[in-house]
Amino acid sequence: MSTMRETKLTSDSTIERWLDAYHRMATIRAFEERVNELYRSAKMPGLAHLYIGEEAVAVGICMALRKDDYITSTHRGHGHCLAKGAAADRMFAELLGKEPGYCRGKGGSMHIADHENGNLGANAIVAGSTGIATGAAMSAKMRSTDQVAVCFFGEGALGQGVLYEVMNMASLWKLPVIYACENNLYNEYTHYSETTAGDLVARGEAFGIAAEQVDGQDVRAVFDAAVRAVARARRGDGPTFLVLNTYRFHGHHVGDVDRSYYRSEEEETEWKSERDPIELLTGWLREQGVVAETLAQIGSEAQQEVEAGVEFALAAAYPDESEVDQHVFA
Amino acid sequence: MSTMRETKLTSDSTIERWLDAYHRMATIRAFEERVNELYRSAKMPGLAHLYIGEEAVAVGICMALRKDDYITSTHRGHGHCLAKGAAADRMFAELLGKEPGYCRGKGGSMHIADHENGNLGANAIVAGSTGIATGAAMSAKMRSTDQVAVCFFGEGALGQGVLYEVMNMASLWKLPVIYACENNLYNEYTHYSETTAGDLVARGEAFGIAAEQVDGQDVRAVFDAAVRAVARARRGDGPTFLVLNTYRFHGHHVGDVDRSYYRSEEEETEWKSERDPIELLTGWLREQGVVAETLAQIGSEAQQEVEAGVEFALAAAYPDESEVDQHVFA
Amino acid sequence: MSSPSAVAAQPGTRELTLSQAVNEALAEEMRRDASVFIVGEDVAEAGTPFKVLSGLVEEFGPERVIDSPISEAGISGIGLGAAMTGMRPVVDIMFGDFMTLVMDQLVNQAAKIHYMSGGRLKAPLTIRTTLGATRRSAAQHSQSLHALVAHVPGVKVVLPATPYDAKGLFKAAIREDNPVVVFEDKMMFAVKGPVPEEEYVLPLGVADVKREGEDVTLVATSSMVYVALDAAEQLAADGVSVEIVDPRTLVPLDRETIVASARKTGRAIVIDEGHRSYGVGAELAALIAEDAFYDLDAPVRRMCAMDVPIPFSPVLEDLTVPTADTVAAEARRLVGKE
Amino acid sequence: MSSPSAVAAQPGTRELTLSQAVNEALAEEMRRDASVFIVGEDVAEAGTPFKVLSGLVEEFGPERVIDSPISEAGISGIGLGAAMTGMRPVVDIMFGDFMTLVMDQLVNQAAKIHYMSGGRLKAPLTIRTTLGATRRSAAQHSQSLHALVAHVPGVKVVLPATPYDAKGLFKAAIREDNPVVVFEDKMMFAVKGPVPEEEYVLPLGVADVKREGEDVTLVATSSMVYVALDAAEQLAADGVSVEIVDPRTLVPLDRETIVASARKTGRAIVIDEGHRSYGVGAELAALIAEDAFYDLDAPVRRMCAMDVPIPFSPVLEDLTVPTADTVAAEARRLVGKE
Ligand SMILES: Cc1ncc(C[n+]2csc(CCOP(=O)(O)OP(=O)(O)O)c2C)c(N)n1
Ligand SMILES: Cc1ncc(C[n+]2csc(CCOP(=O)(O)OP(=O)(O)O)c2C)c(N)n1
Ligand SMILES: [Mg+2]
Ligand SMILES: [Mg+2]
Repeated sequence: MSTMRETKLTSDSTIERWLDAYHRMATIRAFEERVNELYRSAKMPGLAHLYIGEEAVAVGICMALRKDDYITSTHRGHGHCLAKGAAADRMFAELLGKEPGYCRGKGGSMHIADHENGNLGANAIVAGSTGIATGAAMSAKMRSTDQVAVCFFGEGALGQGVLYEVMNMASLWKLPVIYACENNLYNEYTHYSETTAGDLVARGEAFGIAAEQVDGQDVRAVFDAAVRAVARARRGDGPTFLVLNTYRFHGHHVGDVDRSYYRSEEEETEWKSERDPIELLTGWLREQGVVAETLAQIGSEAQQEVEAGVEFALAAAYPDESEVDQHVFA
Repeated sequence: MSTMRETKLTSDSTIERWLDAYHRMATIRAFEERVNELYRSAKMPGLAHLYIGEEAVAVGICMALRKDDYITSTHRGHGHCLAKGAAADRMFAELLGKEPGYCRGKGGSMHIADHENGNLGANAIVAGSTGIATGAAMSAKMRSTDQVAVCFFGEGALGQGVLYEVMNMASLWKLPVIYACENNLYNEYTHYSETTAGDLVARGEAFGIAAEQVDGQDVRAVFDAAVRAVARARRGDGPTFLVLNTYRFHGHHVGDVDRSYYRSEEEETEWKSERDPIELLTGWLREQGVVAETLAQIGSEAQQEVEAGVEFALAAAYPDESEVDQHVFA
Repeated sequence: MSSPSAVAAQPGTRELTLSQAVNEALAEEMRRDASVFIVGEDVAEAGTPFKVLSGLVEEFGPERVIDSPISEAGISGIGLGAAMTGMRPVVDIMFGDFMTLVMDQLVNQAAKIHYMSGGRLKAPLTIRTTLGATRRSAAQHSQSLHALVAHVPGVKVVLPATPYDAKGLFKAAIREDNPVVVFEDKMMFAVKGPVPEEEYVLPLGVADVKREGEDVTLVATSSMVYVALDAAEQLAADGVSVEIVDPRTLVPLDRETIVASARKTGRAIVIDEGHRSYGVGAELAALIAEDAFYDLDAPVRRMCAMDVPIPFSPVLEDLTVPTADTVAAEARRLVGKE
Repeated sequence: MSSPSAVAAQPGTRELTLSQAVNEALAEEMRRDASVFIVGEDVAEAGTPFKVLSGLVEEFGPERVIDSPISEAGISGIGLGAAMTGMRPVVDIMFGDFMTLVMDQLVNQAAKIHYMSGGRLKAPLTIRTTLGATRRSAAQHSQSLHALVAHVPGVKVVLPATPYDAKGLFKAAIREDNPVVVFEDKMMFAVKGPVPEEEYVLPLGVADVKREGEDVTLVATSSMVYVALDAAEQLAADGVSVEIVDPRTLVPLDRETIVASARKTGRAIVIDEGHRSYGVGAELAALIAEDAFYDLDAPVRRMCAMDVPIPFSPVLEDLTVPTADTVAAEARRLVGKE
């Protein structure tokens, strides 16, 4: 069961494409709202980092990818996972530590991976998957496929040296990798301007990598930039570094509710009311003549899929105790 | 005993300054030639990485420093150590593993440190001392001294992520540190163009750090750039990133004698004959009217100091066996 | 986590949580010595995700409680350089799992600089970080990697179990002229215990007998002390008298106290939350087996985290670490009271 | 380094150096499987500083023998990503001391990906690196850090001692669907030994009895096997019969063979070039003390590198590691023949 419509990249109807984008974004939004509720009602173990507000980034980029392209993801990874084609039911099962989860419950929110759709895994080490994504791109090149790898990371990952090590090699070896830096302004509870010197785009350019800044709330702008980057990668012209300006509407994680000491309510309100990626797309679609009912219909489909997913997961079994020492080695 | 003349920064005679530079460079050259001989005659344990050809970099920079300023150094560190004021005799003793060595023989060529002159140590981990230098600068700032720290490293260190981590913080916190990237064209046996994407200077600029490229064979150009960088640091305006273009005349280490598989004899000859930093300075000094005898005299002084140092070290005692488990903890 | 009698407050004694004790240790040392400062991710206004450092930036300002980029290697290296030149930095590594990023700075630099310089350079650097599983934080936020650090000559390793120990040992760590890594179990921050008002410092290298007994010795580290104490209560009910030795510091290690207890009881279980193989448990077991050889009535047992990455699923995660029940069962087997 | 009788060639058998054996293993696997490639610093034309990989770039080209920047973390991460997507990379880490830079990629990523993904992703990644002191390379180029890796569940650890073992185990490592780290003692590259012309692969997890004997067991790893063999010759002259067990792989560990030997002789010394405390020696000693408890006539002894950074000065460096003389002396004490 896939909660996403089939990508309509070949469709000649542009509107269809953006309805698909709308559906994906609505699914992520609904999914994350449910995660928050599960956490608050103590039905979810551990923590989760919500992607709400950033949906256009994952969706815009993943719409430019094929199923056999790779992504790597972060602690804030549900959006990437869904956008790349994962099903809500098995995702919820994973988040609850249940056996039908994508990782048999062993990974959880921060390690969800979906091999079948090319998702090589969320990662709880900041910048921890930059090597994996770059290596997947190298592998694609060595195997002479034209697969592309997208490495999602938050702007906080710009603090980690390994990113520069692998960008250098990606540039030298012209690897088909896209570094997607999601700048949501905060490293946890610290504003990125306190942690990040100089210009973000220059961090890629310094390695001879094509780099650009994109409005991460505008799914169409993200998609366009991604299409350019994917084309560059498939052509064999090497990596791209994208800085996607965005905002997380919720806390750093589900438990981060008192946020006033690090960011103002005005700021939050402004982003939520002026820069909601779903609202922005809605506005554009309505301008194109899409009627409200169509969008409501898509929204409720998304909602239902998510609801069914939660029910599935709540009812699912935990892994057997014997699994505890399985899968240490292949 | 110091093998270096006192720095004449306050002297109003410019020529005196460059005679001092000449002396320092001649000392390093003589020192390194002796190291090579000691190795070839099996009198030196382990290996050594010779600085010959790169003397203008260490000397030009260290002439712009005070005794209480800090440096950190590399596996190719004898030149930095001498330029910062160390004595040849205790250096040779260290290279031979003898007790009067700067580190009681426990460090050796790759770990020589000279605390009294602010040399926080050579380092056998590529980029391994970038954190130390940056932290020394932070310490100077916190202690409200106006000390400066210079971090010497080879262009190979541009491959190590930790450099970018600390440059970011140096820039954010305006630390008085100078990153001195000695680009001698090779990471061991591999040309830097195969290992280093994009533009070297951009690696510093990407972090908002003032950066420039300097002819590392011209001690006067190096000194000028260093003076600017030191002034910036002391003023509280933060770090500088210098790319010093240079060349090592010998192998990667004393044992690297067959080099044709990675660099041509023509290239070596050209650098040695056209770009020898001591010859270049000699030419300029002669143009300024310094007579050959003066330079010969300085050269032979340097030679004698080095010779005396070798004799001292060869005659010195090894550390007592009981030292083996001393100094693990302070 | 229970707060067993052995570490409960005497009437009239002040009680603090372990988190408060660490906070107080830092505050006192920062007041006492202007060269002490803290650097780490979200240490200032946020006071770390566990809020252990709350309030310090208010007292000492952002110049001494410094929010850093997410650069574990970088801040450790910078801390080291500052330590070598007159400061006493405390580098905060948010999770012990991230010590992997610090290994080069710690192993190749900080641990060796004093020795390599023939005793001329010093590195009074303290790193504070965490260990411990069962928070449903999954494989990359649940490790107890103190064995990796303890193996490296030149670094001292502190594993406090009680608020009292945490405060006294932390102050000692900061005053040390050597690199010290303090591992705090993140499940233990809320544990309460008596902490005197008066200033005190505990020496590194002195084990603490957390409970005296005759039949079996439990050598337990960090939060495993509480597991051992709970097990001891169970065992007491069965007539088994348990002695609990908490090494408190792995480097230096108080071999004498550990061995003496094992020689006295003739039976020992070592309990540590690191992985079993090539872990801290192995060192403690080997030590006892070697030095108490002629007094042992049974082989030394090791109870540690399983040799598996820590799974997310709660039903699995809880199986990976020793519990009071599993320890008590093992002790019963050891004394023949199954 | 002597090449003792036990590992000398039979008449008519081909002899290779350990370096040649590793080279041949790689060449054979690269011929057999197009997904195998090598990446590392100076691995191509230079064939590494120790020349172990000489000739491979000529046969397989720079697309499969890839010179990298000096980026140990980066190449390990890239190797891992390639391994997860259909390739079988061999990542060359020039000195074992640089494993500190690889720890995050190895510990938090490679070791855990199979488990964290519930068995769905695999990481057939091989890392080759070095261990061993006494080359006058000082503290940052002389460490034997295999204990740090062996402690991490999810990584296999290979320590070959002979050319024969090196070739067979290296081929197995490359074929493994798991991360494997192969540590080669850099003093051993020139050691010669018999290596059959015919292809063979050795299983991981099977110890090898390098010499049979009755009075005392020496469990020795890597080049310590030669130290043990030399000590055994000395001891034979004194009438002490020595059995030498080489675990060959630390993970998986062939506990049965090791314990069986200790039970047979009743006395054991474990010899490993890593630091003594919290090291591989501790695991091996604890294992024997635990499982051979009732058959031991004396405590298990550990002989390892001292708990000091390796000093440069030759007079000091030579004191830090076990030698045939010190091992023989310890064995004599153990059997009461001092
Ligand atoms: C190496 C490492 N250091 C620290 C952390 C703790 N941590 C988790 S998320 C986070 C902030 C990440 O910020 P960013 O990369 O901008 O991603 P965002 O949360 O904003 O999506 C931190 C510091 C970690 N997981 N890994
Ligand atoms: C982290 C690390 N990786 C690899 C090495 C091995 N190594 C020693 S010197 C060197 C090349 C360094 O090149 P560069 O930085 O340009 O300095 P140069 O030798 O040219 O002065 C390498 C790879 C090392 N010492 N440290
Ligand atoms: Mg962010
Ligand atoms: Mg170079």
